[in-house]
Amino acid sequence: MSASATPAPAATAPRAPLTKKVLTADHPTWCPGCGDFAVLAAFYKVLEKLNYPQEKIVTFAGIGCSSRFPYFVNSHGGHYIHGRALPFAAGISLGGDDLHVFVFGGDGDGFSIGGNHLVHTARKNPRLTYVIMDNSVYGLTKKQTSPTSPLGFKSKTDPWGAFDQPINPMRTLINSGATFVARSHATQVNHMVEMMLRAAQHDGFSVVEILSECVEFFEGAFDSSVPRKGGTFQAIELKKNDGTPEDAARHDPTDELAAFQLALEPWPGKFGVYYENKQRPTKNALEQKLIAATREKNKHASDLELLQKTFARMR
Amino acid sequence: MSASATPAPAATAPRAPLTKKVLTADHPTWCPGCGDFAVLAAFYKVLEKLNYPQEKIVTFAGIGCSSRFPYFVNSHGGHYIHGRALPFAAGISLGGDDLHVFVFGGDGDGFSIGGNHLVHTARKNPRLTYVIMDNSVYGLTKKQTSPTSPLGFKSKTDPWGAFDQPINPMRTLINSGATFVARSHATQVNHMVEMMLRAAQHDGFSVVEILSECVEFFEGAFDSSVPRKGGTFQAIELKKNDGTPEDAARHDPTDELAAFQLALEPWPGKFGVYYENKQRPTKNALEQKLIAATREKNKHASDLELLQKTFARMR
Amino acid sequence: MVSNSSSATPEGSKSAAGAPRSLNDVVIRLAGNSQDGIQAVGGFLARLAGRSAQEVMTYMTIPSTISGGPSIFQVRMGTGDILSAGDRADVLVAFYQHSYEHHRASLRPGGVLLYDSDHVQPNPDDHEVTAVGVPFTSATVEAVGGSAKEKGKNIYVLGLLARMFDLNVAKLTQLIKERFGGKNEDIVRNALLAFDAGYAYPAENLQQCLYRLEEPAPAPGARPQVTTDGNSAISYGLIAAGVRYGAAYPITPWSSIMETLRTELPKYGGIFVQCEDEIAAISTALGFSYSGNLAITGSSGPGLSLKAEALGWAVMAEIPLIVVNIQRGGPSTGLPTNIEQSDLMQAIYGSHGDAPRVVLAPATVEDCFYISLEAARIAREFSTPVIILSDQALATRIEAFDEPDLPKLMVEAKPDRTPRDAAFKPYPLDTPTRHAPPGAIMGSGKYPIVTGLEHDELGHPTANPALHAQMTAKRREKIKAVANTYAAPEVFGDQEGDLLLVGWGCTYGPIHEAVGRLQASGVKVGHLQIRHIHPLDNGLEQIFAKYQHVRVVEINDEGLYGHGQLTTLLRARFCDPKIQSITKTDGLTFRVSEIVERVAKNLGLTTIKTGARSHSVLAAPRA
Amino acid sequence: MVSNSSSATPEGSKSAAGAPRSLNDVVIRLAGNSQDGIQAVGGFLARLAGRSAQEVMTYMTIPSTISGGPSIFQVRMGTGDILSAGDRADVLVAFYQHSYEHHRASLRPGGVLLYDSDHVQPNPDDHEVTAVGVPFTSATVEAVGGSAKEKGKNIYVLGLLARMFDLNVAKLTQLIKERFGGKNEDIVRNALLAFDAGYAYPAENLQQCLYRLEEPAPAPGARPQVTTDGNSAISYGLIAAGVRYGAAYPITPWSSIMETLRTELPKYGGIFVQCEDEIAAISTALGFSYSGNLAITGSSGPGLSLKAEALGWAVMAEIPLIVVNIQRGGPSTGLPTNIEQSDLMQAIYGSHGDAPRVVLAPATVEDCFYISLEAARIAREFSTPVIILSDQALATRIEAFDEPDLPKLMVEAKPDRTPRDAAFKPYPLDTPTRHAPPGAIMGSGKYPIVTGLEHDELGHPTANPALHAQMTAKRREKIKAVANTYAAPEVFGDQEGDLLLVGWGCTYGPIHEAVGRLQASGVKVGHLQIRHIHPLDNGLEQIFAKYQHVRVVEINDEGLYGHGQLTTLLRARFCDPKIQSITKTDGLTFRVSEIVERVAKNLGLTTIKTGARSHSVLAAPRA
Ligand SMILES: Cc1ncc(C[n+]2csc(CCOP(=O)(O)OP(=O)(O)O)c2C)c(N)n1
Ligand SMILES: Cc1ncc(C[n+]2csc(CCOP(=O)(O)OP(=O)(O)O)c2C)c(N)n1
Ligand code: SF4
Ligand code: SF4
Ligand SMILES: [Mg+2]
Ligand SMILES: [Mg+2]
Repeated sequence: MSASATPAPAATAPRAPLTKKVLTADHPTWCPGCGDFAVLAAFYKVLEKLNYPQEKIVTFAGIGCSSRFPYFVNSHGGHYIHGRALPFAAGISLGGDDLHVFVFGGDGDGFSIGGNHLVHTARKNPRLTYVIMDNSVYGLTKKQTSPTSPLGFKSKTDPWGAFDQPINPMRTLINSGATFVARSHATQVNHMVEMMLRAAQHDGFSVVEILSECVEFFEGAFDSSVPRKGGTFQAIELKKNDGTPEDAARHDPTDELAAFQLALEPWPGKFGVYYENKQRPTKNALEQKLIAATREKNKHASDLELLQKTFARMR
Repeated sequence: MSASATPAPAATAPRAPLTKKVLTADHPTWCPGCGDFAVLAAFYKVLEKLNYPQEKIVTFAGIGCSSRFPYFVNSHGGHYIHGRALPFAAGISLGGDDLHVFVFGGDGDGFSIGGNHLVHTARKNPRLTYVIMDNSVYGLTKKQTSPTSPLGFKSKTDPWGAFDQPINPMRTLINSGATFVARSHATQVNHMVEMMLRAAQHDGFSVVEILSECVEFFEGAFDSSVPRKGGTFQAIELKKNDGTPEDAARHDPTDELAAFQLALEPWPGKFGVYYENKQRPTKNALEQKLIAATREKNKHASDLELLQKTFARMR
Repeated sequence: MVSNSSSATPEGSKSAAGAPRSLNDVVIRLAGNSQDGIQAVGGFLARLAGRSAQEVMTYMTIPSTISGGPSIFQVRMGTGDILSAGDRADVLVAFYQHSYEHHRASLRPGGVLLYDSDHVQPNPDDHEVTAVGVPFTSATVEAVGGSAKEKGKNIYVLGLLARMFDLNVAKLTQLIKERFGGKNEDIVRNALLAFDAGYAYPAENLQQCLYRLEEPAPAPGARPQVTTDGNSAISYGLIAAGVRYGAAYPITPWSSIMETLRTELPKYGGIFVQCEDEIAAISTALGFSYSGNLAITGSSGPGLSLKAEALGWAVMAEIPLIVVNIQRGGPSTGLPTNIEQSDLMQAIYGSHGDAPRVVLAPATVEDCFYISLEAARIAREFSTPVIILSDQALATRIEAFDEPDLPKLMVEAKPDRTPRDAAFKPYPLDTPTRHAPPGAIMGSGKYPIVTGLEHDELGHPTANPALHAQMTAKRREKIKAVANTYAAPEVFGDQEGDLLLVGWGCTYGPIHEAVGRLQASGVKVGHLQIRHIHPLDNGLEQIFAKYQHVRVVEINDEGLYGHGQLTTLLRARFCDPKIQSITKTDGLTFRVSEIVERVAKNLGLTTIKTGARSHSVLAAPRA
Repeated sequence: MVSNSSSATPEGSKSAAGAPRSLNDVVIRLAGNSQDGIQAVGGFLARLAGRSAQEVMTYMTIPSTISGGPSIFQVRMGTGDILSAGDRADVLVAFYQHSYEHHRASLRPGGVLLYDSDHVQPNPDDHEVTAVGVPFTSATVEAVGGSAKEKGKNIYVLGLLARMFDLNVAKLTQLIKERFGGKNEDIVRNALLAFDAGYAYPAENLQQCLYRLEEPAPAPGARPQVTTDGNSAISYGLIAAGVRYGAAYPITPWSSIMETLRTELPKYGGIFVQCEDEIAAISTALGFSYSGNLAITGSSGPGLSLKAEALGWAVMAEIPLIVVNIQRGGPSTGLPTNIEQSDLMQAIYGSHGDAPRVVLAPATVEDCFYISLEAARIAREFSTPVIILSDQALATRIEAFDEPDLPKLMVEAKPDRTPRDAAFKPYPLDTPTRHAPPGAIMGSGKYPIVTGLEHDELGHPTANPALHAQMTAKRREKIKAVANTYAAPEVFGDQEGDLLLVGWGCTYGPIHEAVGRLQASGVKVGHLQIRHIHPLDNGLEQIFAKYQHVRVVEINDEGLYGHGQLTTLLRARFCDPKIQSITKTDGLTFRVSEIVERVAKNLGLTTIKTGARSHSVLAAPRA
């Protein structure tokens, strides 16, 4: 009875490829200049490339400026409560094994109120992609300190400058147990597209953190990684295993310790794939295996037969 | 008005040193043979050594077998709700800067429902000590899988063996940002005493994880680190910075990467101090500094003067 | 139905030794330590009763220390409706001195005290009961062979009881074999040795205490009886209702439902997820429901409190869901292993904002099964969360009931992914909301968003004043409409008269029996069980109008203004001051006599015999 | 008090140009975009009114998009009690065409439309109002010098309004200097340039629209007035009450309290912690309270739902706490920037189990201050959590009120660490619970444990039936006893008669004004404001008995059975069917005329002039 046993009805007409036009829904309510616009634009491109059946795409989110994302994508989707979109999305993924599930959210939604769900979703490894738009501030509620706000950041809740130690998002993500972890920047559209594409194609729980500036409440937060503002954008080069001497210096994303070290690099750090683990089975696969085994053991009895047998044992 | 400005009234009689007898409260309701008895015995010893004024000791806990701890210690204390004892304890510590605050709990309480509070308490670094009695199972609710249950563990919620990836407690604790992280074993009383003592003396948020067997629902879980059951107990040797060649092989607890590597060692791993950071200021200190600065700026005006000034501005 | 003819008989009369006396029902209390397997004995007796077309009801306490400790298991079995676990015991089986001392008072005058003479020294001056000493411990060791752990003495006691009540030995040994069949052969053999030894024990004065329980011939064509507890009835009810997905976090006494579902659902192609906490659990369950698979989550009080925010989202987003709350003693961590019915207001009003949702309460173990089917029907039909409010007493006690007609009842479980036509709206104002799960193609080309923000018909967020008013009204009217789908409520007992006793949840049984006793004393009394807490059944005011007094019997506090929780609701709705409460908060189920006494005091009746039981273990010996 | 003498005057009458007409109060609606600084203009007007011993009340909307957008700020100021923000505007200031189009209908016939002729083209056929076009934008640019960002036109408009209403220019320029004083000098200078230019603008037909607001001489010895919003009144009320510690998580419209306290408390030696979520926040706050420092946490609806479990713990463990809930539109995320009073039932019943706690609701901005003092008194005296239920309307609007007598009111904040004598028990059954914080030496040598498990008098966990019943009763009786400490409730208006209007929270103002209008139409009507929601004031039944009808005016849904939330409570308690509701759920505060109309319809009155206002901008010109 699992949803995967319920193929979507065949579309009657041959499908036209997905285009930005088809994928566009409401006009975004973000402030002009907000980094999230670029993330949305990149996501349209990702979907164009993936060209999934439109009805099998699901976009979900918590609460925050960034979490308004699903309203702007013409797919099945929803806007859940603050910080809890991941366990919700795990339910979607496990309930509909053939769906393509994307979750969007902010740094507050994901690392503050939602921090524990990240870890426990990661250790279950359901097949879904999570995009965190990190602006290092609470945007929607108008400028309070977030767990990624740097020390000294002046917000309405830290008028003299924040002094609680911020978290390190990459370190947190790698240690969550997520099987794909990447970092990107809202000013780098091609890079974002590449990262989100790889994440979507990963068989498991994949996370992309994207630095996305809040022009209203934390202007210039990420200038040090924006070349046209005098910063440097350093992309991670991945190992090609081509035996060349250059390759030794490249990053092996399957090496957890190396990923951890990369995460400890000083701000603004590097961008690209930090970690990737293709070995760990997804929860989707493990549950299907269990289902197959128990159904086999019960000789593929029908639901009615199974329940009748149980009641017979209670006589 | 902070509590630290309110010294405890001087005791009328000279104090007798703290003894196990004075510290003993209700008889523990644990099952005979439960590892938690040994943790309690070690904790009495720690308090005897510390010899704090009894009225300034606070023991708090969440919910679970291990969380019953405060009932068995004759100190101010309490039994809060499941998984939330850390933020409560942070409130006690910040509200009474001169108090000695200890929190006790289980692996479910701390790493499942309470996982996020660990991270956010750690990044604030309040002065308090947290002892996790890890039995790798839910004891009080009678044998469900916990986040530290190993793969394949057969519980009531995983009758065919657990298959969600467990967390690695040491890795989780080091990455939480706690400024003191150690690991011990309920069968090693002296080691436990040493670890808890160091933790209590640490100026900041200190955590000790103690493997403590649940004889009722996960018998033999930790045999591989119990010498009299054929296992090995490997204690961590800490660097002495004595320039000897042996010292090179010893562990430097201020080295985060080394601590991380130690945490990645295969089960049952090592016991001792994994990480220690004496540089990060406590939240207690940061808040007191802020108070001092603002009071200075306001010329130490009385509460009434301050509020009258504010109202005058609203005219 | 309580048989009115079997009126109270004088207590304590003794009959000649040796002749088994026939009786209608018996209450046996086993008192020992939780490690002694007294629950297993109780379980065997209950299953036997079920297989003998008898009624049965059990009651147990759970020790307060983690390592176990003193605990009881009480079984009431017999013919006629067995609706409460019995006020006082006819037979007390005492394993230890403390068992004897704590529970002697629960034994009625003329009852039988069966004690382990290896451990218990009864008061020699107590002549109110028949004391029968048997060395459970040493006799078991002797029979089975030196087991140091004293295992098996529970089965030995079962043998004794089988002899005493002339129980069906063939059926009992069959049950023993089924129970231990999976384990190694020694275990089955030892159990049978212990049983036989108990059965054969030549207790001198046991001869005075031989009885025979009526074993009715099964009605022709009657369905076989099944015996189980409330939590498993809910679990299998949900499976019958086509629920295949769920998520939860453990807590007593909810956990056994999640344990059963986690074990069973994979067989049915389903998934049950253990989450990191209750918030994640309801979120995952909502994700399942959103994906088109009506899902279940559940907990007990503290966990329900944590689900409040997400539950409000489900109301706003109109996503179906089943939420089970096995109530226990509150507030806070409270009394985790005791019964209380104090989460009713929270079930209705626990989330912020006007978030109306459906709340149902099963009356019996059997009803736990059927109410689960009803909950799933309502959740699907009205695209709404439905809360099942069960309680610790229903959850853990065992009852026998007719095996459900599964071929008729089974509901198919399949997400509805049929394409939606161009007119589809996720939140239409003038037709019921029908969730379109992902996988469903939208004819309009516009894909729907579900949301917890106030929204227009297409799911767009809006703060439009008129729309908020309309959508609020829509959500309210939808829940009101649920009441139109309920079967009409029926009153048991007198259809008009002096007093209507209103019950909900586990107070059903004792109220039902109290009706018989009150009627026997000349009171015209009816019993109305409210299974539909929110919305309430239609037409209650007409029923209330037929009685002079209405008393709602509930296990919760009288509150600031003197009314229990359901009483408060009924008073607010009907504004009828004759609606009053009979409440208590001692963590125990109502005893029949408590209700009768409270009614008598409450209404100023003086003629009622409150202590009477309609059946007696010491009925006249049968020829 | 609404002055009954100032009865309704005919509307729309025009007077000769040039002569300033005197008037009692005026409603000015500024409609623009949130970026235009219209809130600042409103703020200046409100502060001016406060400094002029006038009454004032504001009302604003918040744009629904993150980047800002259309928004209004409405000010009502004048003499006499200004208790609602005014039903319709006397003056509409329109910055854009959309402002004009959306808000023209809010302008009463005979009112004045002041519009930016650079952006707005009013309907030339509209002769119902006096349209005055002024080129706000270009005139400001001219006055200040080419600011591309059009900053300053709000201050220009303030100048226009100062001229039009003959406002006190000295006080206004002082306010402008205070406001911009901290910034660089250019800003102050530009603001004053803009102000002067507006004041001096020779608008042709502005001559027809010159008025003078009564500026009463301050009563001798009267306290000066202060002007602020509800959230800051709560913040400073708590500081006056000696609350020095708190913890919270941001959410609209609660956040400004935590922002104020985070900024202010360090000055007082206190600490306010921003936590990772609302559960951690209430936990940290409880930790503060446990340490002996009565603490505050707060949130809006969704956050309150998350606090339910911990709040139940506070009830069980008897730890004092103040919990502020700034209600907004619900359920779920709902309408974050709109008003609703739909969290009342949750405040009382939101936690599992019988967990009684105190709930208070402030009536006005001033009352936000005093109720915070009352909340702290109750929390300390009864060792209990107290919920303050405010709402979005009270939180964000500005009112002027007498400066509180701080030397009298200030409460000292110090943990009580005095040693406890040997008889101390943490949970005594026969005396009130007094929490002993850590640091306090126990004379008995036995240190107390606070706990959420049911416990005996010493805090040991117990499932003893009698103790649970006794402790439940203790917790209930304690909350009941709170009502004995309340000041007796007073009725405004007729002390008996046809109709009692009952209000709570922000419905206070409009109800109060509605009384005047209804009385003017011959209805004998009183107004009872319920500030004490749980427990309710004693003696309400005697008050209700004096009226034929009782109508509770509340901004929430009529519910499944036709009653708002407070109404449901009152009906349950008093079982009086004459208690009925006037509810609505459009996310807006009640207008006076809405109440009057609903009452008229509800009671079948036909003679009431629902549209009348007791003051009119177009009163007869003064000599
Ligand atoms: C339970 C709950 N708490 C608080 C809020 C208020 N809230 C909404 S969004 C948000 C944080 C926004 O920050 P972030 O997640 O970083 O998103 P951004 O707006 O910066 O994109 C908060 C605190 C809420 N909606 N629900
Ligand atoms: C909100 C809530 N959810 C669930 C529970 C039930 N519960 C009590 S303790 C516990 C877990 C116990 O495991 P752990 O923390 O590892 O402690 P242990 O008993 O093993 O020492 C659970 C799930 C609860 N009391 N409250
Ligand atoms: S407030 Fe910041 S994050 Fe939100 S839409 Fe505006 S710029 Fe973007
Ligand atoms: S159940 Fe396990 S953890 Fe709990 S007291 Fe018993 S042995 Fe210890
Ligand atoms: Mg953010
Ligand atoms: Mg554990």
